[in-house]
Amino acid sequence: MTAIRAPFRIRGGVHPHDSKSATSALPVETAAVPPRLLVSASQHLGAPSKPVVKKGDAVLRGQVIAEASGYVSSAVHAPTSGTVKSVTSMLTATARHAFVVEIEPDGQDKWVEPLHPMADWTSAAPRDLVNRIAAAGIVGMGGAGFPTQVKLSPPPGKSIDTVIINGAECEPFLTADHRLMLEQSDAVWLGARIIRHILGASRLFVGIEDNKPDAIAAMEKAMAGADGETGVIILKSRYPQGAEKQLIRSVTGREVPSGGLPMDVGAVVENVATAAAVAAAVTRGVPLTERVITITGECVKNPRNLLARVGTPISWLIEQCGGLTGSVGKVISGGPMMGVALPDLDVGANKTTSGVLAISRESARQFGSEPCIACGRCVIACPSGLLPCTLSEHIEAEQFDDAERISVLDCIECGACAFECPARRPLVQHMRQGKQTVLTRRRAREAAARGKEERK
Amino acid sequence: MSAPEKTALAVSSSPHAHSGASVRGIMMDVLVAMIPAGIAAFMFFGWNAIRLILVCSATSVLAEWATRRIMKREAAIDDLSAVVTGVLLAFNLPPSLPSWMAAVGAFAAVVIAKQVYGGLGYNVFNPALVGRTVLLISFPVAMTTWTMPSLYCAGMDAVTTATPLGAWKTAWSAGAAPEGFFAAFPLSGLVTGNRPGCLGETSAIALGLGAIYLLLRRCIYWHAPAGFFGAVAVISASLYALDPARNLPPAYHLLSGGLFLGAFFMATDMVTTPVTRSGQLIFGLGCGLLTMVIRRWGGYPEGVSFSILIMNSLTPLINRATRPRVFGTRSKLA
Amino acid sequence: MTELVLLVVGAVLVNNFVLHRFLGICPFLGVSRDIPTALGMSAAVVFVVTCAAAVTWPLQYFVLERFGAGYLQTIAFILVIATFVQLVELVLKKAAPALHRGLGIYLPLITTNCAVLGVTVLSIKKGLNFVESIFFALGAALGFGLALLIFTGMRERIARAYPPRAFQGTAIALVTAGLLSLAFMGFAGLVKL
Amino acid sequence: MDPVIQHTILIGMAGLVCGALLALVSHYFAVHEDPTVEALTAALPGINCGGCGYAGCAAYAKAVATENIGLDLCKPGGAETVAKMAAITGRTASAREREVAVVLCNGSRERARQAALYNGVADCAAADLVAGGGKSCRFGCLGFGSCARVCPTGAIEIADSLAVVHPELCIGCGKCTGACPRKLIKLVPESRSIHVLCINRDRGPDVKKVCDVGCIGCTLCSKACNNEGIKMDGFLAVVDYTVPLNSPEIATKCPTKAIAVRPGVKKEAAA
Repeated sequence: MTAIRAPFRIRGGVHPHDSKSATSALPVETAAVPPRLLVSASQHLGAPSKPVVKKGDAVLRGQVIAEASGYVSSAVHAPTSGTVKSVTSMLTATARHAFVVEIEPDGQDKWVEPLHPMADWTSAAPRDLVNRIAAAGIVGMGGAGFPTQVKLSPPPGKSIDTVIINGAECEPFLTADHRLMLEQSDAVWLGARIIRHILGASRLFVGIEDNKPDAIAAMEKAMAGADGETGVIILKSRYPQGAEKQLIRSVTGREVPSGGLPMDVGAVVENVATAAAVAAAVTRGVPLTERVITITGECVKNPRNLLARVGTPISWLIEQCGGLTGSVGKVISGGPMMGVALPDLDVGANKTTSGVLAISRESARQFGSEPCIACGRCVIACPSGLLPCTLSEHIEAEQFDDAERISVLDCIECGACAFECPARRPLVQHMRQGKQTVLTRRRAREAAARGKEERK
Repeated sequence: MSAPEKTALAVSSSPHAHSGASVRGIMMDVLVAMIPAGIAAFMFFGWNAIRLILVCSATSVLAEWATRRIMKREAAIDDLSAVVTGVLLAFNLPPSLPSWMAAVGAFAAVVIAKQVYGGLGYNVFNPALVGRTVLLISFPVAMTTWTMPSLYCAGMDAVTTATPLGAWKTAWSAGAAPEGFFAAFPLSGLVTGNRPGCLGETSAIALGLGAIYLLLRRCIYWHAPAGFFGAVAVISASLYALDPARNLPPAYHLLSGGLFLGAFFMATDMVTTPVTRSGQLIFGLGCGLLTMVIRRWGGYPEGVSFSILIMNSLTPLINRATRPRVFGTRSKLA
Repeated sequence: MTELVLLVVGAVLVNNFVLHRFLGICPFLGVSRDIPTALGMSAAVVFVVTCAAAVTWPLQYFVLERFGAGYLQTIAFILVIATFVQLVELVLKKAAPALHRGLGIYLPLITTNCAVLGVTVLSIKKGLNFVESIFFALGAALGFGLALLIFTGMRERIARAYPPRAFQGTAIALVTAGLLSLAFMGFAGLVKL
Repeated sequence: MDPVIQHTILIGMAGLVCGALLALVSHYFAVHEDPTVEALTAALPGINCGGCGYAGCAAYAKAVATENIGLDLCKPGGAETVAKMAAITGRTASAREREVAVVLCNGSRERARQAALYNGVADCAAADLVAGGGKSCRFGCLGFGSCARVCPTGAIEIADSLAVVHPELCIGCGKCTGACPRKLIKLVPESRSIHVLCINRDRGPDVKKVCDVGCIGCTLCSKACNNEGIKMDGFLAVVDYTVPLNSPEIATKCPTKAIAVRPGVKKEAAA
């Protein structure tokens, strides 16, 4: 098997300067354990986890400190051994508030109990493997943070034939996945095979953008002699190539139906870091307590790729890279296209924090309030086939029914439109506002309809 | 929350990166693209070209500045859109037009067609074309008095003449084929611009150069011009095939009149044309069809400006009809 | 046949009732809020105008002129038109209540709509025969519909525009209508009638 | 015959034919409308605020006429409307006390801290999605006026990045309560004048960090009224609007001045 070019291209998209050279050649270094860890109990999509420790408790690394509180939820483990200082509501790396367990490490970094490595996963029942993954608190590490065990348990009737490991890393600046594929290609490949085994899929692909030839080569080497329909799919470098639905289309030609999930077209996408975490959880019994984070941007003195504990404060991570220089305009958790601007740097990194980006005041994108000049660039850039310009005007005029009619809910918030907009309109913010309002109204309508039913 | 906040950070929605494109940059590109046509206008029509370009752009900018002031809104002249409107309007005027009329046109373009709607981005009709049409209706004689081009300003005494399309139409309304038409208007003159007509519309080669620049800069897309030229070519060729004596050859339809200027610089105006590329194609086709209808059957010899204005009015409907297929849906009619 | 086509084209484009003769401005401005309503209004006008032409022509030539009552043309025509409008309203109210609500007050207003009366009076004045007058009416109504549809499209856009206070609302709509009519002047001389 | 008479008969005949036609059609296409619906619609204020939960006054009237819905849902109409509607339907109903909106936040730009500079859409719902518009307090008023924009009577003023309801203009439709992404606006009986203008549920020290006038959960107010009128809900004092509270001096107990005394439109005694 050899790497093949993706048979399809994404629709629209943009080509931002990738700015990855600052860190793409730097090996991942292990960051020291910081003096204070801020572990969020809401690091995933779905119901926030319920903290199960209280102030003063001693915890060991890998001990559950917050347990899943529903089907779509995930456990959180202590990233090191130490004492719980507080459990309070605090700002997190998603710029939202959540319960945060503050831990003061004791420096021992002692693991919780004998871990349970699994020697032969190939003969294990998929259910057991999924339970292990759930117990390890693994979530999609590409950014969305969807609990992995949910993704790996398709409801009966949905059969998955294709697993795609997402190594596209189309966000500019970020190199965490890139370095992971280079340095831990075997772990990624192992995790990929475990996922395929769980889902009983026949096809397994690793999608990598063509701006990372060394990662493609490394993954090919790891996958040499693999059985079945497997291979590296070389993707055209174009943002948002790594968006789930776009990736599925590039690799398989299938389009996830509007409002549907990848499993509706028989596909599951997992990020490379997630695959590596799955491998660690299954073969070594290690829960997810650390991840690779790229700390970069023009205002970071020495950009690095760091393997950091979950909960490491962003400010501390930046300190490890020599601190900030110049006039810092914005610090972003994640990449420049979909990352979240942080109001405060004393927040703990999450399982989904793939990067920390500090950009100068000059290059911090300022949104204007100029009217749309209908140039149509956003229409060409939109990978979902929407009219961002029109949607934004509708939402600005609070015409949410019109926005719903022209599919605001199909927006994936990739930011390609706003990247291109010459009038610098805050298109993505409009979309998010529109999506939220439309959903709220829809829920209200449904509740009203239910109420009417009951009255009858 | 105990971080020592040395400098307040900014928070804003993603994306935090930008292509660097700006409205001003786009307008600048359009201005650059108009330079070759401007030079051609100077070569063929002499100082009249400079006079009209200056009068129109100065009036536009002044009108824009004054109306923004009266409306108590932020001045927007630095986006250069008023200059673009002014120069485009000048390109659409006959060389001998008195300056005050040009100023009236520029005022109408900026104030009535644009600022009354709230400024750039809100206007429905192409401002320059509104300016031209207002002048055409108000001062029909001055707007149809053409002068013979004289290369390098030699012989400044203006010789009144007719445009190729005008000559053809006048002759046929009188019921006879125009004598010596093809000798008077050789194709070479139409390509270089050495023919009577509006200031900036005559030189196909200069306008083409500008268009290539705009296409390369991604300021315009090929769809609207292609539709425009395509429709004119197909219709004029069919008419010519049916009755070669009565109809102009397609080459004349393509190269004379304001087709090059209209197709590349006005049917591609961002604000007043559809946002989708298929919509732009339809827009162009509609312009071409209407242009040929007006040229062949209408009262006016030239229909480019009217056709673009009419298609401007259809733009919202075209936008509606050509919404792209949303990812993950079967058909756009969903 | 060619003449009939020219008659229709002329009434739709060249002598458009709204944009050239400035008749029927009231519904033109009133029912141009959204496209479904505009289409409904156009359909109603096509029906009413065509039927009115079909009825007024024989009324004029077989009744009024025979009895030497040509001077009663206006009254008689209004009577017939009013009846038809009421008819359309009753039917719509039953068959398409949503459309009926959307049209609101403008449907009864067709009764006194100068466009309808204008078409019927003009076709008598032009001395058109029965078939011609029907086609003329059809063309006029289609022209009204076309103008209304175009204008509705633009209306949705200028609703989001940001005019100075003095121009907000109907003022900007009238400016737009004026510019649209300017654009339609390009069709002048297309059909010589 | 005199032509004038002849013509009169002619037009009369034509009129008769048209009338007959119309009569015929109206018979076959008759639409039955309930007269009570029209009467009820006329009794309602007709401002279509949607506060009753129906899409406008006509829809509510229809619901009352057909579905046995309560007569007291129209807030702007008040007692007068209820009485009118009761007369029309022959049902008995009493009006609820008129309610007015109050914004439960007092953290204006000077009093509440800003964590970051916000750059984006000037709309509360949009700003709430972007790090809470940079406002440190995650409960507080964002001050972009989404509530003021939906208010049909212009009763909400934004002063210093803080929304304030003018009770004399408020009709109690409740549109603003839905527009506020932080659920800060509450409808309260119009006679009530004492409000805890904070909904921050964090512990005192955390509140102190973000705002000067937040409720720090000191319990002084609830103790002062023996848990009647103001109750503690975790670290937050909450006014119980079902229990009368007549002592304006309770506001002076609050160390952070989170309790406000705002004279209601009506006197307390009238309630």
